[in-house]
Amino acid sequence: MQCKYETIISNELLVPQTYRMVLTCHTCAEMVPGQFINIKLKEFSLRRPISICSIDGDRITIIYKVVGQGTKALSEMKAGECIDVFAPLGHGYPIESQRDRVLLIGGGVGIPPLYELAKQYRKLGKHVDVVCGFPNAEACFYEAEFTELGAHVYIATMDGSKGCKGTVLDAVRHYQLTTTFICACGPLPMLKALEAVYNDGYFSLESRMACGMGACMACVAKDQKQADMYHRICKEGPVFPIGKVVLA
Amino acid sequence: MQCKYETIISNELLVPQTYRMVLTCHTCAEMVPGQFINIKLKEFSLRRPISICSIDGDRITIIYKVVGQGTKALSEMKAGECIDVFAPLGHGYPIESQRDRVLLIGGGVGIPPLYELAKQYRKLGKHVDVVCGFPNAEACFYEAEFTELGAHVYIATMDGSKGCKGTVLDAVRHYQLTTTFICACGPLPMLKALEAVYNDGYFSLESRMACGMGACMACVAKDQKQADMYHRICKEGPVFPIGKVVLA
Amino acid sequence: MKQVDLHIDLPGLKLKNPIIPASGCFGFGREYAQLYDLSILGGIAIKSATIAPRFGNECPRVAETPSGMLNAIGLQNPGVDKIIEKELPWLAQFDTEIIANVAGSNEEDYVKVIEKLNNQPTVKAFELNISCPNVKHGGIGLGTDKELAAHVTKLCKQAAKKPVWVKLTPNVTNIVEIAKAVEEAGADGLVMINTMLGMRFDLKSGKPLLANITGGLSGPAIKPVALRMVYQCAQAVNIPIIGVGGITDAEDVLEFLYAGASAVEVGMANFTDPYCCVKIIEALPKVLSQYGYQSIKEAIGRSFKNE
Amino acid sequence: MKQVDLHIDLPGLKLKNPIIPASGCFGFGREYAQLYDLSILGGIAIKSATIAPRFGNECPRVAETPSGMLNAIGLQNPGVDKIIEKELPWLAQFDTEIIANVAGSNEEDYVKVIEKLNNQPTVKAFELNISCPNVKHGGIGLGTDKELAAHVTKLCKQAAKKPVWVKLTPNVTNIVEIAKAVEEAGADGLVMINTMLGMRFDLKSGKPLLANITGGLSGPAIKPVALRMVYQCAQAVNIPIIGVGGITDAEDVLEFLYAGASAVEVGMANFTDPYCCVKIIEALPKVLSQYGYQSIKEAIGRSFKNE
Ligand SMILES: Cc1cc2nc3c(=O)[nH]c(=O)nc-3n(C[C@H](O)[C@H](O)[C@H](O)COP(=O)(O)OP(=O)(O)OC[C@H]3O[C@@H](n4cnc5c(N)ncnc54)[C@H](O)[C@@H]3O)c2cc1C
Ligand SMILES: Cc1cc2nc3c(=O)[nH]c(=O)nc-3n(C[C@H](O)[C@H](O)[C@H](O)COP(=O)(O)OP(=O)(O)OC[C@H]3O[C@@H](n4cnc5c(N)ncnc54)[C@H](O)[C@@H]3O)c2cc1C
Ligand SMILES: Cc1cc2nc3c(=O)[nH]c(=O)nc-3n(C[C@H](O)[C@H](O)[C@H](O)COP(=O)(O)O)c2cc1C
Ligand SMILES: Cc1cc2nc3c(=O)[nH]c(=O)nc-3n(C[C@H](O)[C@H](O)[C@H](O)COP(=O)(O)O)c2cc1C
Ligand code: FES
Ligand code: FES
Repeated sequence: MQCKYETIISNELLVPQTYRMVLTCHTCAEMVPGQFINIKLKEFSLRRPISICSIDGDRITIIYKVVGQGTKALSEMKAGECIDVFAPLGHGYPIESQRDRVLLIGGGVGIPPLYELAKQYRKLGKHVDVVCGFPNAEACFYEAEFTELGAHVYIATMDGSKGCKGTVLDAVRHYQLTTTFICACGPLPMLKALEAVYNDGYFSLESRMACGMGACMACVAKDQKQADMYHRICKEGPVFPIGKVVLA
Repeated sequence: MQCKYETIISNELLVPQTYRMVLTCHTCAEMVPGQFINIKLKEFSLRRPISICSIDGDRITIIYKVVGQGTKALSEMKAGECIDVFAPLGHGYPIESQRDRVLLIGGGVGIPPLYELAKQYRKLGKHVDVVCGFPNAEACFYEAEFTELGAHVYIATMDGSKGCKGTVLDAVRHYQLTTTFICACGPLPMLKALEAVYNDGYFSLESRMACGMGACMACVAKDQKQADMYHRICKEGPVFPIGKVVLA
Repeated sequence: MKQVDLHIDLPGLKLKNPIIPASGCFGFGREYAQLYDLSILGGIAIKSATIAPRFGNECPRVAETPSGMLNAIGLQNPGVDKIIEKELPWLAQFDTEIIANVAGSNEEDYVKVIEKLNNQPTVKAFELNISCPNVKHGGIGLGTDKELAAHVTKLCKQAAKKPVWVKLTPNVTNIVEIAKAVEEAGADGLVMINTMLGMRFDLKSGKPLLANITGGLSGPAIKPVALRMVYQCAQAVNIPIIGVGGITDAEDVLEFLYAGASAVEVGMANFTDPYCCVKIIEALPKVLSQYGYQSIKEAIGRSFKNE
Repeated sequence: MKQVDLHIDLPGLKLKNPIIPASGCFGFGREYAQLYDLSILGGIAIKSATIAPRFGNECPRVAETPSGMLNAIGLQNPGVDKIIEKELPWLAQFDTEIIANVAGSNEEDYVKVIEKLNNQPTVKAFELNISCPNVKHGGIGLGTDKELAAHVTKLCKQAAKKPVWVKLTPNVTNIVEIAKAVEEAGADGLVMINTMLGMRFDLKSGKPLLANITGGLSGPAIKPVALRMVYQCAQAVNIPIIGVGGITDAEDVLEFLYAGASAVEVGMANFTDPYCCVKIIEALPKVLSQYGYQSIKEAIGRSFKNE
């Protein structure tokens, strides 16, 4: 966990409103899939948390969607410029080597952290199914990249313009994916729907953050069993075992 | 008077802590020497007023000293980048074509506006003496540039490391410059000292500004004769006839 | 994109759009008229008028702060007579609603200024500045005490032949109490907020940066406080509110509408970008329709009204 | 460069330098201890302790604002017993002064927390948080009324075996009045300011962004207000002041010293740059000597003291 100036290697539009950035990272050696980096941008007082999508030697890749002023500013940065990166933060997905197969389920910009995760499970020779949900075909990304890793990719689009029409769960049913150990990341409604079906695996959560490292209590989630217990999404999370925290 | 994005052509260190920037300017045609531009920098809420040093076709030159965070940010900008420039502002030095000779007196970063003024008087074939005051030899700039215009340049340095030792007034005496029509720009103590000696000519003043165009009343100077009358340095000034306003 | 209705009728003010440059940040419009046609604006709140000319405080009068600025102009203005003689006739050429901001050292001064302006057809409403932190007598004193605030409001209402808006200071423990007192005293509307009392120091001398020692903080820095106060008061009073404080773009305007404001004034942003009011007016229909509104009225008070 | 003396002795606190992370912005130091040695710090104001564990408000609890942020954490903390059991023994390893920030829903709660902490040698002083805007009972109520503020101070002073600092809220009309009342009630020092009450709205839903509706504004945005309040109070009371509000660098610290603060707390800046306290401590001697000071004491109150 360190705060360093990193250099942008590339920063390009991947699909509409969504960018991919490659940057140097001093702390690559410590990183695990599902952890995040916290980016300080000029003009903004709070850092922006973004998941690590891929770790490659001394570089990482992130994929982010422009949803507000901070991500817009990020998208306007150019190769060669420096950014202040605090990383790696949080607890990622544990790699469970005893598993034979894993089902990764991602929605939109919840997909990026699953890429490094798929990579690591594939390195262990595991069977990896990936279900990616998007609003439409135009928004789809990383199908080829996952396939290249040797993962099996299934696409769901809300308008049916690509893959299975409907949600990621519709795709799971349509393609009859029966793996019960899942790792998921995506919007809250998606996670809630998955929680109704799965109980083995991990969810990655989001929250508005301030410190990003566990000091300020901005980002808590309630424990499902102990009413008066909270977990910090930035520190104990963002990845939690299914059933650990209340999805709210 | 317009607000436009302009492109930086060059931005380089001239002498320690002092930079010269060349930039495009949409409003060059309207500009007169002694007017200023008001620069908006990212991260800063108020614009920074900087005098026009030279007008060359569709470009202008400015010379500025790094004294705080805004000028520091300006010094870090690179050729090719765009800046938001509000210009031209204020009333500059009137060109009095009936004069045969003019004595220009500048201190530090009060010198830049005198350069365009010297250029315009020289174009009219007038005799131009320029006295430039600096703390030391290392801080000297634009001696060659004024000379090239055909002006006679006299340097004063506080430590005597170049030219005459002492203030600009010491230099005037030392070099026996007898022209009584002067145009001056520089720190307040310099202008006050000049006011004790000269009564024919113009002073350019500085003030903390907000709007830079006459709307907010941030930058007023009192009239010397009418106790209850104020002039806006940004609008009626920054150039005033000697004896018009109270130097405070 | 469907046509978005930016129009709003308020006491004295038929605004074609809710954007009004704030008092003291736009002079009498002359400078900005060199940049754009003032008829584009919903209205203009002109610089505070006092009964006699005022020359204000010593310089420096302004200082920069993070996302804001301090000012201690001290209500410099040529006095109401000169304003009537020189500024109002000139302003009459524009198709926009002129709000006369009224200030004074004591209650009688307010009444006197109002009496002078009563017969000026160009002036559509009064805005009582009982909140300027930069004058020694009156000013902030009136605005921080609910009885004093109510009393000056009452006197002005009695004297005024046009609607009276009261501009509140944020430098109080309980803004709702003051808003209610002023409403009860007959105010036709509230303008909130004026600046927050602040300071900066000169690193070299160690002394206050402003000659007046303290100054009023404005700009984006104060927006969250302004929004909170508008939200609290909008639910406590039945008169309309004009929101002010840190507005720089159409999204900010939308936040103020949500909080309960019916229109807004734009202050410091005019210095950062002299075209900002025009840009906001241009962007507003797009931003409103992007979030699903066909009129500004639909957005007003949405944060506390049930759909 | 001559050696610059950063040391300052205050009631209960022998600070090797005037830099103290502010309560709620540093937890109990565990996270920051992974980044640097906490013994570098002058002191640490630990997260508010309440008598029972508190789980705080719903999320979202934070929102960004121009040069600042809003928070409505709601004093989440494990309760004073757990703090004594788990946090203080761990903190004891560091050579820095621990300030226990004390909060409660009513006066008795404050006294109870103090009684529990009285015998903890790690705690060098108490800081009464009578100013948190994010709890329903007590909190802001106590801090905005001079009698209530004085009363809780008195009770705490009676109970406390260590110096009592009182942390004031800026959300008041007259901060000097409250500072004086608290001094008279026996406070050993003032900490000012806590956050300013503010809001933001969600553009999509039109509703308040924070689940708690309102939150506390902190960060550089509030610095001019904090400086003004320190300046006013430093001239009105004889007890020392710890300045807080928007400090991000050594120059900011110098401004607070000029205003009359004897030390400072750094809050939100720890989030923007987790190393900021270290950087400030490193820069401080350079900045002080650049402006001609050989000790921080020389700069304290310089704005109103005659040389
Ligand atoms: C652990 C974690 C990992 C994330 N990984 C990714 C990723 O890989 N790709 C991606 O596109 N997005 C990711 N997000 C969401 C991303 O942080 C937000 O989209 C981003 O902060 C929005 O910033 P903005 O300035 O554009 O939006 P604004 O709405 O202008 O931001 C205002 C404030 O709200 C916060 N905020 C707004 N939306 C969110 C959000 N969804 N989650 C958390 N904070 C938010 C911002 O950080 C900022 O403090 C992640 C969030 C978390 C918590
Ligand atoms: C009409 C005019 C023409 C000028 N021409 C030049 C020039 O050609 N070259 C040059 O180097 N400088 C010039 N100055 C001074 C220049 O504006 C300031 O040095 C600059 O604004 C400092 O900004 P900063 O952010 O670095 O300093 P900071 O001290 O961080 O600035 C804080 C605030 O104070 C204002 N400020 C600080 N110093 C001054 C000052 N001396 N005058 C006015 N405002 C100030 C800034 O604009 C800003 O609003 C001119 C000033 C005026 C009024
Ligand atoms: C330079 C300046 C001068 C001002 N003068 C006045 C004034 O004369 N009367 C008044 O009621 N408010 C005055 N104000 C306050 C503004 O009208 C407005 O209430 C305040 O600046 C907050 O809005 P903003 O954040 O958009 O600037 C002044 C503000 C500034 C910055
Ligand atoms: C996330 C957060 C939590 C806070 N929690 C507390 C708290 O528990 N007790 C307290 O007295 N102040 C608390 N504060 C207020 C700070 O201690 C400080 O007074 C305020 O943030 C102003 O300083 P700053 O501008 O440097 O942040 C909190 C502030 C923030 C931002
Ligand atoms: S963001 Fe501060 S604890 Fe998680
Ligand atoms: S800076 Fe506004 S009137 Fe001069």
